Amino acid sequence: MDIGKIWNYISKPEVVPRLFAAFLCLILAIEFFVPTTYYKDQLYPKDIPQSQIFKSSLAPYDRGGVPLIKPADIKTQYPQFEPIRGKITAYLTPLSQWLSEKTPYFGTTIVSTPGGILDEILYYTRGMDTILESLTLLISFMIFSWIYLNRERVE
Amino acid sequence: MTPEKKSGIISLIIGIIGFACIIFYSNNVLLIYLGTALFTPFMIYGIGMMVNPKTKRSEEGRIPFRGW
Amino acid sequence: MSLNIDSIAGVFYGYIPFGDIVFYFTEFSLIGFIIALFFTLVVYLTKPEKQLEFQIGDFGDKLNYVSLEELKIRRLMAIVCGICTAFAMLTGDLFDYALFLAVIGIANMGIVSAVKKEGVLSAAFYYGIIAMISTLPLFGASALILAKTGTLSILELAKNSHDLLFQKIIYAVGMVGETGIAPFYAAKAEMFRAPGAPYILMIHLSSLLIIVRTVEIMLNVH
Amino acid sequence: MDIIILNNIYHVIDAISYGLYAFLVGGLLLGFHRKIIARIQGRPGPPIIQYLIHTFKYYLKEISIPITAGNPLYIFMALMGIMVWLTALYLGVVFKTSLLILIGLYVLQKIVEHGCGLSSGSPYGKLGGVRSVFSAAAEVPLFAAVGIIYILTQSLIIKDIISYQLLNGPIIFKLPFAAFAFFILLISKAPNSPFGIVKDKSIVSGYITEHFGILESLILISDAIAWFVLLWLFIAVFIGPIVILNPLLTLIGMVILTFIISIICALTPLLTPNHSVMLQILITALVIIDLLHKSATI
Repeated sequence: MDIGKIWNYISKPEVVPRLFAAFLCLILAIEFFVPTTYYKDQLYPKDIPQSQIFKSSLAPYDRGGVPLIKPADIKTQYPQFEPIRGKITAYLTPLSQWLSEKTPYFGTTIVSTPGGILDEILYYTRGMDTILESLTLLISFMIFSWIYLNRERVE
Repeated sequence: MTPEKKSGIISLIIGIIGFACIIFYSNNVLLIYLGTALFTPFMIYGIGMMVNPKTKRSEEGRIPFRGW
Repeated sequence: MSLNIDSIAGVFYGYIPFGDIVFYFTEFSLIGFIIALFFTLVVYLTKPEKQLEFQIGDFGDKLNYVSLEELKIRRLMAIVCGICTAFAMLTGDLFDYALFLAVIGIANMGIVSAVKKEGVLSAAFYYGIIAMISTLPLFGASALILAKTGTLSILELAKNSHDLLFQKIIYAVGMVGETGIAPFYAAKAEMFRAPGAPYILMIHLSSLLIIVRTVEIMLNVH
Repeated sequence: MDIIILNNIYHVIDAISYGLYAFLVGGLLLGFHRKIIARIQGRPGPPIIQYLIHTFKYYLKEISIPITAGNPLYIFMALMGIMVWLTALYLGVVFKTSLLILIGLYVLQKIVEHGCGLSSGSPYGKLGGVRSVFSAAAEVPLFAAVGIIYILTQSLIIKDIISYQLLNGPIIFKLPFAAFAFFILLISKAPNSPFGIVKDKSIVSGYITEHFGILESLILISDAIAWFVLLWLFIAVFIGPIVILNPLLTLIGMVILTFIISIICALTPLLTPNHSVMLQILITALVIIDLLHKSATI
């Protein structure tokens, strides 16, 4: 076995992703058997799956509360920085209000205001994440559109 | 003015402004040291460009003694 | 064990709250932040170099230019990458940091995607695959840490011990893939052969600063 | 008001003289390094002050910016080398702050190499820059070493590490792997080292091919300061207060370290890029296993 040959082989770009995937599999396979614990008092609690269904039309995302009057039930890491948290979490546009009265599955659609992309910004706790999530999409769209528009260009 | 001379003058100006700032408007020792680290190279480069010998090239952008 | 951020990253100066996500300033993160922003400025001001290339099996050299429209998109991506790197130095939240890494990874591919060279593009493709795979360990590890400790804030996690060694290993593996260090650098190093030094340099700067910052987080969270 | 300004001027002079001291010591040590290599190879070699003479000679040489260069990055990179190492000198040697910041600054040295190589547009410079990116593997053992040191001393502030060694003796005997990783780093930074693929003579001068005249002089200055800072760091972190608290002993320690490194550099061949990187990765793997072992036992 020639170690130089192995070294040269793993320095090729097309081999590197395979190598990384194998490495990742190894790590995750080891991690699978590592005992771990679950902390009950979670910071961002979720309801048990299917527990809200048919009780509320906003199904998985219903946090209660009345917009601008009664704050919703939201736990945060630093309550001192967020004096008005949960006040607008329950806000629905007139159209969504009408839709939510018609169907019990409104909360599962992406257009439902509490939930989907915008839930965290409305929970008023993790706004920075929401910006970055949309930025990721925006940048990939920009790259794609530039490449698409300039696909005919030659050097 | 050649671009080399211009870069020297610009870096000298940056260096002098930087040193003036850290001498007159600073009261933190760490900040003075870091400012010195930041602006000393500009000063070294600027002074070096001032004492740079006059070019031997016949024309700008041409290398001496080699034609072309 | 009494551990705190002061003994790792130097003097703690303060924080900016963005809701639950707190940006904090230490000596280390301030220096990283200033370097990243300063570099972004230099990259913005710099004109791309014209690269001389050997011709194999032929005489003479080929001069590579970066055309104006290519320059615009690449400069934009480099600036996005620089600003994200600068704020990734400050953020005090594991999930937010992972998101910053994802944005940096995509911006890195954007920087080279405009180059019409086969070798560079295929290297970028392989790097993209690695970056995509590595989002699994990155976000998965932050989810595991949240499940085990109930919080994502680095400041809270640094206060007392949680026995997070294996979660931290997965997080580090995700970082390794996203920045492409050591054995997985080959795909990324090929990308650096593209013309346009200042933008390419931004890829390198962001990944190096991110590695150091990840080491700081790994030491803080315990 | 005047007192503050006078105080500030005093601090500035203090800082500059520190930098000058580091440059002179580093330059002399690098000259010494060259001399020893020459003697081992059976040549008389240049005088020890040759490095400083070179620096001053290049400082007074004319430069012209190549038409292919991307400005202002081309000039800024040479300045940045000095900025990085002066900052490392002040934060490390003078203020004794966090080791992590110094590692971050060391990592910026890669940016300087890469930027110098790529911003000039020269094919040789580009090869040097790409090789510098390849050899980024040399930094990874450093991070693992930092982790090991932290597990042992519970602090990364250099002041705390020194006071820990005052109580418990030098770290080098407790953490031989971390010290070895750091030593490999010193070797890879030395001129003519087996890991010196960045300045391989087959690619002319590597990344400084197009940085001539005053720009090369700036890079030589930064290299001299870098050599001083890295040797100081090795002595401070691994050998400890016995040597570091006395400037004369520190100098003697630096000379001895330079001597050892020169002998290694003179007797080893230059590795090819792939092999150099892979050897460094093997060392990394060794140090990471040590790190995992240490953190699992605590």
